[in-house]
Amino acid sequence: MSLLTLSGVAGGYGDVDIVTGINMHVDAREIVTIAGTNGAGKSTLIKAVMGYLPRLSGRIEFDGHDLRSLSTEKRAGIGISYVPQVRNIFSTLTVLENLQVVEKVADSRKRIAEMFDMFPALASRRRTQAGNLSGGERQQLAFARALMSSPRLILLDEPSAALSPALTELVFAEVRKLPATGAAVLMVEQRARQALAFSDRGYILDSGKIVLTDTGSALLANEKMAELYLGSKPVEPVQAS
Amino acid sequence: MSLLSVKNLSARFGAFTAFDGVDIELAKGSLTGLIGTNGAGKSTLFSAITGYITPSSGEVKFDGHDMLPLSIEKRVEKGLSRTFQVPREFSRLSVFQNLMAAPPNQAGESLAKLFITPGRVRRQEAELAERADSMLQFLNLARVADTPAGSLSGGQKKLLELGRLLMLEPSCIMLDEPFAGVNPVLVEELSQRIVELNQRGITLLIIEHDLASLSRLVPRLYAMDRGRIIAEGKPSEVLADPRVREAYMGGVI
Amino acid sequence: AEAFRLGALNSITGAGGAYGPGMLEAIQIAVAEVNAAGGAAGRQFELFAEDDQTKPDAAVLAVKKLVEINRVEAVVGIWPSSVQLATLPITNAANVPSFNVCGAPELETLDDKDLVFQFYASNKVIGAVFAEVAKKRGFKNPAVLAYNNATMVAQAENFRSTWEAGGGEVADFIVYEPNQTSYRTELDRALSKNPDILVLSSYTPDVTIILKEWYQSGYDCKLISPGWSITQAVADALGPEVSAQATTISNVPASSTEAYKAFHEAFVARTGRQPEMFATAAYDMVIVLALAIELAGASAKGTEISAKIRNVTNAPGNKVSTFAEGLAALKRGEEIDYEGASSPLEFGEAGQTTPAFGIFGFEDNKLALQEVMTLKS
Amino acid sequence: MDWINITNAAINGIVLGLLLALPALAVTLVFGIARFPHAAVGDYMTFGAYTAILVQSFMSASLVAAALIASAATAFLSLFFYAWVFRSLSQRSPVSSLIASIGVAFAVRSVITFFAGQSQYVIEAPLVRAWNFSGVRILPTDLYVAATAVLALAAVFFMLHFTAFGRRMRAVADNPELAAASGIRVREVMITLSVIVGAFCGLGGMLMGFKAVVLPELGWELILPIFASVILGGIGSPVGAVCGMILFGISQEIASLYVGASYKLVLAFVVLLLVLLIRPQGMFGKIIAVR
Amino acid sequence: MEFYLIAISISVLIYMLMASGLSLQYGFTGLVNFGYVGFFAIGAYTSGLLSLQGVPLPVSFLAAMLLAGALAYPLGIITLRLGGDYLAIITLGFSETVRILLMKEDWLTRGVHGVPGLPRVFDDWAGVSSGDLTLLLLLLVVNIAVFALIAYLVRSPFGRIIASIRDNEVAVRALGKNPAAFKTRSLMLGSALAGLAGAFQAHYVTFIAPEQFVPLITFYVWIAIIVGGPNRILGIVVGTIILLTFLEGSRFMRDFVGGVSEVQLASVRFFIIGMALICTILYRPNGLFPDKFSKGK
Ligand SMILES: Nc1ncnc2c1ncn2[C@@H]1O[C@H](COP(=O)(O)OP(=O)(O)OP(=O)(O)O)[C@@H](O)[C@H]1O
Ligand SMILES: Nc1ncnc2c1ncn2[C@@H]1O[C@H](COP(=O)(O)OP(=O)(O)OP(=O)(O)O)[C@@H](O)[C@H]1O
Ligand SMILES: [Mg+2]
Ligand SMILES: [Mg+2]
Repeated sequence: MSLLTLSGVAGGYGDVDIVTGINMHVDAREIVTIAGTNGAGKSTLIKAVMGYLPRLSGRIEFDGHDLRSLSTEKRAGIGISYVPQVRNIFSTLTVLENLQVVEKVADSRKRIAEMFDMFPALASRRRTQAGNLSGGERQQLAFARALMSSPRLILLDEPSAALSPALTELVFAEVRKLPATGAAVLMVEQRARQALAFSDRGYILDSGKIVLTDTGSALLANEKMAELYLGSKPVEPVQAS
Repeated sequence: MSLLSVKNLSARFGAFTAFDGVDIELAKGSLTGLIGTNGAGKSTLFSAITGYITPSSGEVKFDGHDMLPLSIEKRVEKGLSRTFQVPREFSRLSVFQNLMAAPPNQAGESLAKLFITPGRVRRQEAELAERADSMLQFLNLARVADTPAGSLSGGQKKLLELGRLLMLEPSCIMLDEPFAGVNPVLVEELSQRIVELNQRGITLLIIEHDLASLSRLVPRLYAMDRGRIIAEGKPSEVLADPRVREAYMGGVI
Repeated sequence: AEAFRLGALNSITGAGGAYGPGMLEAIQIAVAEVNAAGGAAGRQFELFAEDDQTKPDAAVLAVKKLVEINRVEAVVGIWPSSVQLATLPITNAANVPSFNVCGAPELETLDDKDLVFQFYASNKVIGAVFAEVAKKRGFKNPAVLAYNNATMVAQAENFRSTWEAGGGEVADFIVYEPNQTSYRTELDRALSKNPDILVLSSYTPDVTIILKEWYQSGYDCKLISPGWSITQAVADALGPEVSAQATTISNVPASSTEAYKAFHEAFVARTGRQPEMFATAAYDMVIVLALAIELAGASAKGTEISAKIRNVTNAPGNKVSTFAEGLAALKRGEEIDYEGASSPLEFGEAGQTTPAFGIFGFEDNKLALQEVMTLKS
Repeated sequence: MDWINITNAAINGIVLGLLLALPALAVTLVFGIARFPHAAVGDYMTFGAYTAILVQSFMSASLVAAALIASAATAFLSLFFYAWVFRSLSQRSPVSSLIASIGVAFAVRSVITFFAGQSQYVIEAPLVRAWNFSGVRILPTDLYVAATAVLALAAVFFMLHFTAFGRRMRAVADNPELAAASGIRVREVMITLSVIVGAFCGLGGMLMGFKAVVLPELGWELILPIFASVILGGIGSPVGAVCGMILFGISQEIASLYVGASYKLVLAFVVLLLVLLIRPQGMFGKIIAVR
Repeated sequence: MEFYLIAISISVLIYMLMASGLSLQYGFTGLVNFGYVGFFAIGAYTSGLLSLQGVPLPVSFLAAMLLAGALAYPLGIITLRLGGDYLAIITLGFSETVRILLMKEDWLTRGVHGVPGLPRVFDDWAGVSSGDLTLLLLLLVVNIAVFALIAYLVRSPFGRIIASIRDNEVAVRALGKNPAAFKTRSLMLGSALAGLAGAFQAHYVTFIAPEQFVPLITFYVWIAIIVGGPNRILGIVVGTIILLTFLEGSRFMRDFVGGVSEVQLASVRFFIIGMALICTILYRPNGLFPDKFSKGK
């Protein structure tokens, strides 16, 4: 049985549905990537799982729970964590407090130390108000905050945006390690080529509908689709001289 | 001849130094990239140049004028403007109106002219509307032209932010990560557009982490690390610089 | 005959809220009394009440409603000068008499039709009486604290001018903003001049705080205030040590008139509370109006009624102290002089009263009349 | 003006400031966490004061009992309005909540006047005279009032800055959606906030009634200085609210020695304006960088 | 009867004029002006005092508008550099300052005694009651003109900029436009309207005193525009009418409610106003006439 299942999900913010007819699933210890054009509804879909959409129909199940009957904090409580695309940190809290604030962490101190090991830039700025962090530093903090609670499913909305290549690599490497810790990952990425390369499966979204789904490598191999949604193959910027 | 010249610029927040002794020269009509580790101080540098923070020392000259005493608006009037890394849309205005708000010197912004020369105001509006429409087409935002900008997706907001700046048509544009969160297909189109702008004589300075797209786009790069410029030159040279590779790419590539 | 439509315009809410409700109840008592006696000139009184919110703009609408919709033929019960000043053009234009307890001197000049009557001493007079009393009791160095509104400031200023005209000097003169939670700084300032008496031109709420703080400060001096401010209720709240120092002045020669005794009894029976001065004056308004109507006849309107007011209140004439008494006397064709519950009610040229004043003190924490004073105006 | 007068005025300012710091803290917490200026705090205070009167006339003359019951009852009132009104407004513009809170203020006050009328009440307590230190006067009752206020304030400060709950509160203030995603029970935080707001206003109102007299407009009249001080201190900053209120109190009282009592409010505003011109974010406010 | 209706309508229209100005400031520009009544007071006193000096009413009305507008200028310059919440409190302080000045500077304003006996607008040739009717018509015309003005303004580029400012001031600066300059203009325009309304009020009530200009009036105007919808002209109209219906209509309650004292009745009135406020906000989130873009969730 899948860890997360969406069946016939439709929803939006006002009168019109932003996403419609979504059937999608994430198995335990799986990495799933969602890609698609801007405004396709990727973030909307993730928000639906987290319980932020004012209007929603269809079924969303997580580990046997009917998610729609749970509040956002309950969803967090049963092991879902989330990195939003925007406003993903508490900007008036310090870096340290951003991590401390996560509920239900077994050994908070140890976990925070692990996060600071992972992102040394954060460690050196632990007493800074998070709102003053740089774009990339925020992104690291948001990612670290989501990892704090050792979730079973982690929802990432463009975790690599604003990250330098080195940090993108670092974050992706961490994502790859997650299944081993028992977590599944559902992420939205614009750097989809990079992400799909290590994803088990992928979905491509356009105008609120799933237009294609397959394993990560198969999607990358589908030249036509890739051209349409993933951009041309990157030319390596630097040839090692 | 250099249009923007930044000399020995530093900014501090209490004990923390955001950047220190930065020198940047942008020739008129040049197209330049600025890369750097996260937290290197790039966005803060932009803020200092455009007037959102006061640097602790140094000099910013634009077109021969000393910029530091000027307010943000005055700097924009002189032709220097920027986008924000975190988009700042007019959330309750429609996407179309967001674009219409940008162009400078609109007659209809003056109460007097509104009543004395209504005809001129109307003509100008019509012209601007045309430009805004084609901008919407270009940014793939035509579909959402009439929705309030606050309900755009993250990527769409970035595009709108860029579009608004393009409507402003300043002589020097500073873009803060214009490609982050933008679909790769569109990134290619945006790059194209940036080249066109540059060919029309507009000077650009672009912060970007998408090195592949950036190095294809710009002939010259600055690299920053921990508040200092550590390299400058052709992209291939800069990216080959061991210090840059060490700091920026962690030797990953 | 057709009922006489009477408007009551009271300050039920707002700054006058401490007095307006009592005034309305007094009016209702008087109306009942008039009706029980068979009405004025055979006309029963029908009462229409409005709240002016102690605000002139609200009062304008209220009085428009009274005049236009309820078609009242007289308005009674107006408390603040601001309301009387704002409604006067409307009532005068509609030929409707209006009775108030205001003390603003402008009223005397603005009222071109002699429709406006003041049932309470004007500020000028009260201020002068204060000075008179203070002098008589041998005080040398008064300090004044006045609530910042038209009535209180005028009163305080008249105290000062009378006092200074008598050769005295005022130690300090402080006009304070109302609605504060502490007046200690103002009070400290006044006390630092070592006054032997504090002249308080104030209302109940602020005077309660001031007295509390005055007592707590430990400073020893006497106090004088208008009767509506240091009331029995204030004495009950603060105790004899405070009230023993206070002298109050009002134009109720309490217990001394029949009218007051009767009214007092009716008011206590109805409300369980003691009437204060303005309520007493409001009661008189209705009685005086009814007597004037009786004299002017059932069909009399506006100015015809108001023209008779002095006939029923001013000397000479047989003194009467209830409506029924007056009615009977008028029916007999006698001249009458209504001795009101609030004062003997002698109206001057401009519709102002020149009452006798009662000087009160507190004995064993109970309000007691000490002397009666008349002032030649 | 000699120094004795000035000292007395300053003492008075401090006591008043401390007393009003209770509702000011409530305002600043709501401002910081629920993101709107809560105009009903004044009438919550009034409610507290009337509850104290009620307790005194029907239950016990004890001031402590009156204070406790007044706080509890007002906390309940505040909770009620949170549950009914402000909870559903949390997603909307602050002005909606502000206007709704004015509605709440009117409703509370009108219920009070309906039952208690317009006339004044006095909280019964024996009158005591001040200790006189060669002209500088200190009232024992003022000391109790100030001590109560300081205790209550200290409790909240401890909670805000030294407990996980305080952090949670600030997280909700910052970004409620993300707080929920971090497993914080936002509802619980808001409920606690309402209880604190109510209890503080109730206590503040009772103390105010104790110092002054109890009237239906008691609290409403205080809204202006309270808000001014909250802003002076830096919106959303608890330390700021308390310091702002005390500064405001002192400057008002001392000002009235010089410019005359009527202008003291004006002077207080001038102080406010000057502070804001020098520090646009208020005394303790923080600015976050533009990016 | 009809004269009472005329009186009510005049009050409605005076409030509507104020509501228009405030909605220009808040609804369209996002300026939270809590000192609105201060400008109303300035208008009332300016016109009132000038007219007593024999200045013809059209001139004194104009002066009221200009002075109220002009006084908004320094206030704007000083405070518009500060954020929204600060403007609210500073303006509130401003209106209280105005009120205290009116109260204390009696050489000019007669202080707390107020200024009685102001000339009525149309007394000379129309008598009191038909004068009111003429005044009503004049106010109607003025209101319609103001609506037309607002409608034109908000659709113009000027309107676009003030709306942008309401949404995001920093971004407006990034476009090289000085928000303070635009906000000041909006503040001045709105305040001039308050001044005009004040002049009308003064010569309609014929008596002005500082106590008429308390902050409660500001709140009333706020209530009107919030209930109606702050950036729709229809909202202004309906909001004002509803406000006055509640304020005035409740007078007639006495004719139906028995068994309660006057004080209690006043409380009931007040209670209804409070409840109406809460309920419109709760159940009509964006006023009766919402802005087409603001979605109440
Ligand atoms: N107001 C401030 N107070 C304290 N520190 C600040 C402030 N503004 C910026 N900083 C710090 O300065 C450093 C540089 O920030 P900046 O945003 O300029 O980085 P950046 O180069 O743009 O990084 P990124 O690529 O991640 O966006 C960061 O470490 C940030 O935390
Ligand atoms: N809060 C909102 N209210 C109304 N409409 C919204 C809201 N957020 C998003 N939308 C609309 O929903 C559509 C999908 O938005 P969404 O954020 O899901 O896109 P996305 O696929 O994540 O795009 P991006 O890659 O740019 O982040 C967009 O057209 C946007 O206009
Ligand atoms: Mg998205
Ligand atoms: Mg940056």
